[in-house]
Amino acid sequence: MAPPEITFLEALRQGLWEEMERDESVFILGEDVGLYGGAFKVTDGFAKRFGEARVIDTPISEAAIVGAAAGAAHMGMRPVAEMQFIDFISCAYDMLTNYVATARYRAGLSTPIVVRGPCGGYVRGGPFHSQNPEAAFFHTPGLKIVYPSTARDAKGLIKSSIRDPDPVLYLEHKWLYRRIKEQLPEGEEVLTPIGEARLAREGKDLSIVTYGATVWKSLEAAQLLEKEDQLSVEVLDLRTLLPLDDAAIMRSVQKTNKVLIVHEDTRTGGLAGEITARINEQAFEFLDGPIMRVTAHDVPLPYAPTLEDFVLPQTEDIVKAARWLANY
Amino acid sequence: MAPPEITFLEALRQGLWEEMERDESVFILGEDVGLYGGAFKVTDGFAKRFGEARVIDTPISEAAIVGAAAGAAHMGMRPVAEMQFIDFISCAYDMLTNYVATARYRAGLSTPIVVRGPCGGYVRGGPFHSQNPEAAFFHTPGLKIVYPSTARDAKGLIKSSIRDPDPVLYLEHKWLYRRIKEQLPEGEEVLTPIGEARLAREGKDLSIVTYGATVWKSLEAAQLLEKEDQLSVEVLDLRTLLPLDDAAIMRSVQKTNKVLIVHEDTRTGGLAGEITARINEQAFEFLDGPIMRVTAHDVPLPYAPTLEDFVLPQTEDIVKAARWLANY
Amino acid sequence: MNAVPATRPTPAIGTAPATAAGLSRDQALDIYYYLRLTRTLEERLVALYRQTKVIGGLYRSLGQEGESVATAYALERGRNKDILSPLIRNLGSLLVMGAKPVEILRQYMAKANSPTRGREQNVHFNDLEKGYLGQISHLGDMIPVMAGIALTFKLRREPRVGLVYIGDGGTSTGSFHEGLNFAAVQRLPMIIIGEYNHWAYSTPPEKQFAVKDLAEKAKGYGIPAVTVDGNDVFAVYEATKFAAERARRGKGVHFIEVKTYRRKGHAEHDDQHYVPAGEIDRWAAENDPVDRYVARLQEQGMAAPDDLTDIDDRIRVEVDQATDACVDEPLPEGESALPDVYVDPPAADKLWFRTL
Amino acid sequence: MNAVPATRPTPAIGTAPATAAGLSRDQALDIYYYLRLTRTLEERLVALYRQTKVIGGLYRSLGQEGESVATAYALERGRNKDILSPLIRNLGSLLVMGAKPVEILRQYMAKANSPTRGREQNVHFNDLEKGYLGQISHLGDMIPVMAGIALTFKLRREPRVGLVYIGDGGTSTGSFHEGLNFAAVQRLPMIIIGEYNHWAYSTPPEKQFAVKDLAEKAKGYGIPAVTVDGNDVFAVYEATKFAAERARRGKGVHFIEVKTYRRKGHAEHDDQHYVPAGEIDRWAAENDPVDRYVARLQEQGMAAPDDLTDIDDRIRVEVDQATDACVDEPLPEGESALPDVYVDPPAADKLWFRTL
Ligand SMILES: Cc1ncc(C[n+]2csc(CCOP(=O)(O)OP(=O)(O)O)c2C)c(N)n1
Ligand SMILES: Cc1ncc(C[n+]2csc(CCOP(=O)(O)OP(=O)(O)O)c2C)c(N)n1
Ligand SMILES: [Mg+2]
Ligand SMILES: [Mg+2]
Repeated sequence: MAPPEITFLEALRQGLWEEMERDESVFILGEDVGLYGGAFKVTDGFAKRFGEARVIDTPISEAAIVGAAAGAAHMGMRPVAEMQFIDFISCAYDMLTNYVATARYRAGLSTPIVVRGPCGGYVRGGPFHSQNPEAAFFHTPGLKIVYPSTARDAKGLIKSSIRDPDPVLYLEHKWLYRRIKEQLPEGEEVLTPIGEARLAREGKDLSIVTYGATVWKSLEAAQLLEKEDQLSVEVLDLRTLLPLDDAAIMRSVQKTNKVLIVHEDTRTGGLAGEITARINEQAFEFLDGPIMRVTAHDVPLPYAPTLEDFVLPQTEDIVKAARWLANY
Repeated sequence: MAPPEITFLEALRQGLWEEMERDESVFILGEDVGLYGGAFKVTDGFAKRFGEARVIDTPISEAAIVGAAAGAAHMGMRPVAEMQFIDFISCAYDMLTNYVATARYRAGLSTPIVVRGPCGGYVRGGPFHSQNPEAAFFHTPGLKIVYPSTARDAKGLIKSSIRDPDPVLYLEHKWLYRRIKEQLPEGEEVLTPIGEARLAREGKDLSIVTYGATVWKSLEAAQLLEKEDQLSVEVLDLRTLLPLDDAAIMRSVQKTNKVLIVHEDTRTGGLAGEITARINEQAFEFLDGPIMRVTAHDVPLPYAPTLEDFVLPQTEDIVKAARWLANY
Repeated sequence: MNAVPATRPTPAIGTAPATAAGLSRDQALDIYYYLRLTRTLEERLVALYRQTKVIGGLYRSLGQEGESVATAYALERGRNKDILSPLIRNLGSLLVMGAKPVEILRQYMAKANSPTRGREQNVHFNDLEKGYLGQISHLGDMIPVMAGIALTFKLRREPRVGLVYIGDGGTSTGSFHEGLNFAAVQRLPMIIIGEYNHWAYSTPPEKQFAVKDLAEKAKGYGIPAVTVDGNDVFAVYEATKFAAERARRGKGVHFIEVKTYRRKGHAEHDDQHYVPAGEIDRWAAENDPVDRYVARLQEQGMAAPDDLTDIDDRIRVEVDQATDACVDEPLPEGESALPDVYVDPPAADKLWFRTL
Repeated sequence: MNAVPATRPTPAIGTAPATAAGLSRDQALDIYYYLRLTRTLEERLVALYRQTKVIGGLYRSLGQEGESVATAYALERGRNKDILSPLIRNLGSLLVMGAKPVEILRQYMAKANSPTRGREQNVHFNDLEKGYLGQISHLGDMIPVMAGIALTFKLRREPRVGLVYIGDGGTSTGSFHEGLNFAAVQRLPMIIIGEYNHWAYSTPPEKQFAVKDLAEKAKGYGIPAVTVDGNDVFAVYEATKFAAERARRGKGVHFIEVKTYRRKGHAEHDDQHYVPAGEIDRWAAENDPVDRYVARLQEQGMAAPDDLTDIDDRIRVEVDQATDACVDEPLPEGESALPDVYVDPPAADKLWFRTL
């Protein structure tokens, strides 16, 4: 019998659970992660199984959560800190960028923490429950950032993040939590290597480089373009944002010669800029057209569905942009 | 008689002083800004002239400093908040990005604050007294960022920032404080418009797009390249980082067809990425070579002079990179 | 030792002071109006939520209406008087300050005509002239912001007061600490209402702090504090009145802890499985702020049953009319998302792919 | 009211308790050694600073050596025992925990051989086995980090204690609040030393907080606190010993305020023009922690003058040797800036223009 399909959220949950079982030094801390099981129920049942000492309900203190995780990690623990919504990580910005990320470099300290939390829009969360914080932390040597888009990678990356010797920011898109389902192999350990992009769809006319929720929108667009325009679109799911998998990006560019970068985050200062710069530096001669971006508009994310839909990139936007670029 | 030369720091001081004289609603708050006159003496003598009510020594509480400034600004005041070193703005990251920057957009609130402070390296300050925070805030619709490189603009931009109806992050490079001197016109009000780049040097073979301390290093490189290589290098000083002056950038690109972006900040996630993307989108056909970057290495800024010099971009690096690009 | 004196005694929960706090009969009925309006309006919101007309979450203040209304009512209201900053459970405060039910409904339904034009949710909106400043979601941030408002009152020598709410959970944030300390040092005309409602989402006070009363926290800031029965409208009103007058006289910050109980979940989706059995029912039966207020009014002969049913009826009509006025209103046009990020430039760029 | 009892009385500044805190003669001389070593080493650093051999700023602990040494000395030291996190003015604590003078000198001169290989300054370095964790510049951040260390002790049931310092200024930070509150709720084996040294750069306590004693802040966290004469080595030692034993027995966090005085400027460049005339001289003449300690030792017959001059001589030699050993050492190679941002990748990319 085939294994049942599980959701993105369940896959993440399994990954966390398995690591808690495997390694006593793994523990969880965050707001309402214990008895309540977390705002999105990612840690549902964990307190019961692993005890309150390993699933710690904290005060509303994001800087303390991240700082305490760091201190414990110095001592050999493997803390997983939950932000109730990733938007609140801004309150730990100093701790994460200045203390945690620099610790190995400046002082030889080992700080293997994972900070994770629900991010992203398309869910009518308004400006403070929809953020994509990757750009703010992308500029932080010493930190790794992963952002799975599939259930398999949700599981594989949480496990790899916990085992990584360095601090990892693990971003989980709440629009994917229950929308994405997948069969995962049974009896085999699912581990996704950090630093490797995933070719989500092969193509030869044009590359879409993306991550997170827009992987799915890009795949939808690619299908449509295949059907309606006979365009063969490649979709690269970055999965790890820091460090970027330059090799995978350049491979795709060298094959298709045209690149569309798609992300849900706002345009200015978003990751597409850096990716554009890297392609430009490393594969300029391969470009048959400008590298173009499909991103959110440069505004705080508004609340009303009509506004949110306007601000965020939609499948149709990707289709139109890709068509334009293919015709360039 | 010609007016005397004044330093970058003195120009900034004058600008602040004039605005305090002009407008009663302008006031200053920060750590040690009163009697002591600020860690770098930018507000030296202000408490004596304007009284302690308008030059407020605060506790060591960056979030409170920025938050209180915002509250006062809502009420019609024009607060200027000093960060003792700009590195400590990370402690107010949430307040500035979530509360302040979104206030007009989400709720129609007017929040004309200026947050200013000494930034930048080349001064052996180590990882926590040398930062360039622009990339972390560049991704924040609603905030403006200015970064003068001349004494004139130090004065002109602080005055314009204080008068701007929106929040402005004013970055002052401490390596320029006393190194840069200039005669400023007497009896004429110095105001630098926000949003306009400055052509620091005209050229036709290659454009260097830069800001802050590296404007001076780029000018040095340009001179050298003129003398040794007969290269005519244009240097564009962005001055305002958010919003970017796209028109000025594109004008230069269309003229020289080759672009080197230089910034002191680390490479990954630095502003050069966004600038590259914009040029690529808006002037792809004008490019006779890849847009290249000269930046700091992707590490926390180390303390030892040898290490700092290695990590940060130097004049010689710009020379070499420009030569390479000119020959492309 | 420099102990901070509690300026008022701590009443046990459920025992109300004997006076009617110097309120006139009209004022007392006015307060009743706001209590009932808060509750009725929230009930309407629940109905709209079930019809999926509310966008996103719905946050109730059931059982806490008393402290919201009483604290706001103790302020000076009108154009450019006192200012408060409500949290999601301070709908009552907002109504007292002059926000209209239709504005609340529009906010929750993200209508184009809502005060924030659909950009922000529920009580996250402002009218500084009327005297309210909406919160952002990040807890604690409004404390420094209100300190800045109170600082302005002080600098301008205006006899005005700023009032800001913080939950038992919110007191754990760094912003709370920084803002309150700054306000205390500056002796700003500011009142903090610490809402001890027994929960921060699912987290009980003993996991949030190691003191018994929130009022103890005030001692670290050198400001006076008082713990009052938050479901006793008169007691809360009196304590706030006292603090406001003190602040107006330049005596600085005052902390008021109100003991109350969050009878609904954190938001509508929360099934409250973490709440000990019977606790909610007990609070509902024995310690509902509206019931207690009504009993007091009647005891003191300040209202006949008819007065109250008249008000109830008026409110029902009002809420019906407000609902009818906006329920079918359109959501904002997508493109209206672009303007007003800055004064200049006036609108964000419309991205290229939308013009293809 | 749930007042937090001060577990020890507050001695007036300048009056030392009558006992010698159960210290043996050897221990008492050992403490003297660290006090004198701290001061001598700092004097050497001043000389090197004037020769522009120190890179960046120099921060003195003159007048505060007593509390640094005494608090550290009260901990259990050795491999994997207690851990502390020093601030820039806790050079003495670091030396007690086993950091070597030559390491300090190398750090200040940014030598290739320094513990951080020239990457970080002064006391910003660690040896977790010996028991010290260097701070970062951002004040307050070490409180949550130390809470995490103490949390690990608790989770593993190790009888170890974490100790962390915070300045009178540093207590205003949000991180201080969040970290201390978290530690208090978790009843972690942790000690906070609040250093009331009268200044935060140029800012006096009355502009920093509205309480008189830092110890009052502890009341908001539900933890015991004590104010001790920070220039009385025995008193500080005893208070820390008491707190450490209490923490080791699972009784949770303890706050110790040490009243002392920063006799030098914030850093060497600071001319202290903001200090009231005569204040520094008075503290130097009447309340120097080393002088007072020496007087006590002699009073109690625990040391003859010869014992002390022997130690002084030994220290002079030691500091000379340490200086000679490193003063001419090279700075790190530029390219050594690249490795160890991560374990994997092992080094940051060398940028393209450096390979041209
Ligand atoms: C800084 C921050 N962290 C986390 C959250 C998520 N959050 C929203 S409400 C809440 C609980 C708030 O509890 P409390 O302050 O007691 O207010 P109450 O809901 O009881 O009114 C949490 C954790 C937040 N809004 N802000
Ligand atoms: C978060 C933060 N803000 C500002 C500074 C700049 N700064 C460095 S030391 C200092 C004063 C510290 O005073 P205190 O905590 O009393 O320590 P002391 O110098 O007296 O030992 C300040 C403001 C900082 N290091 N960190
Ligand atoms: Mg609560
Ligand atoms: Mg101090």
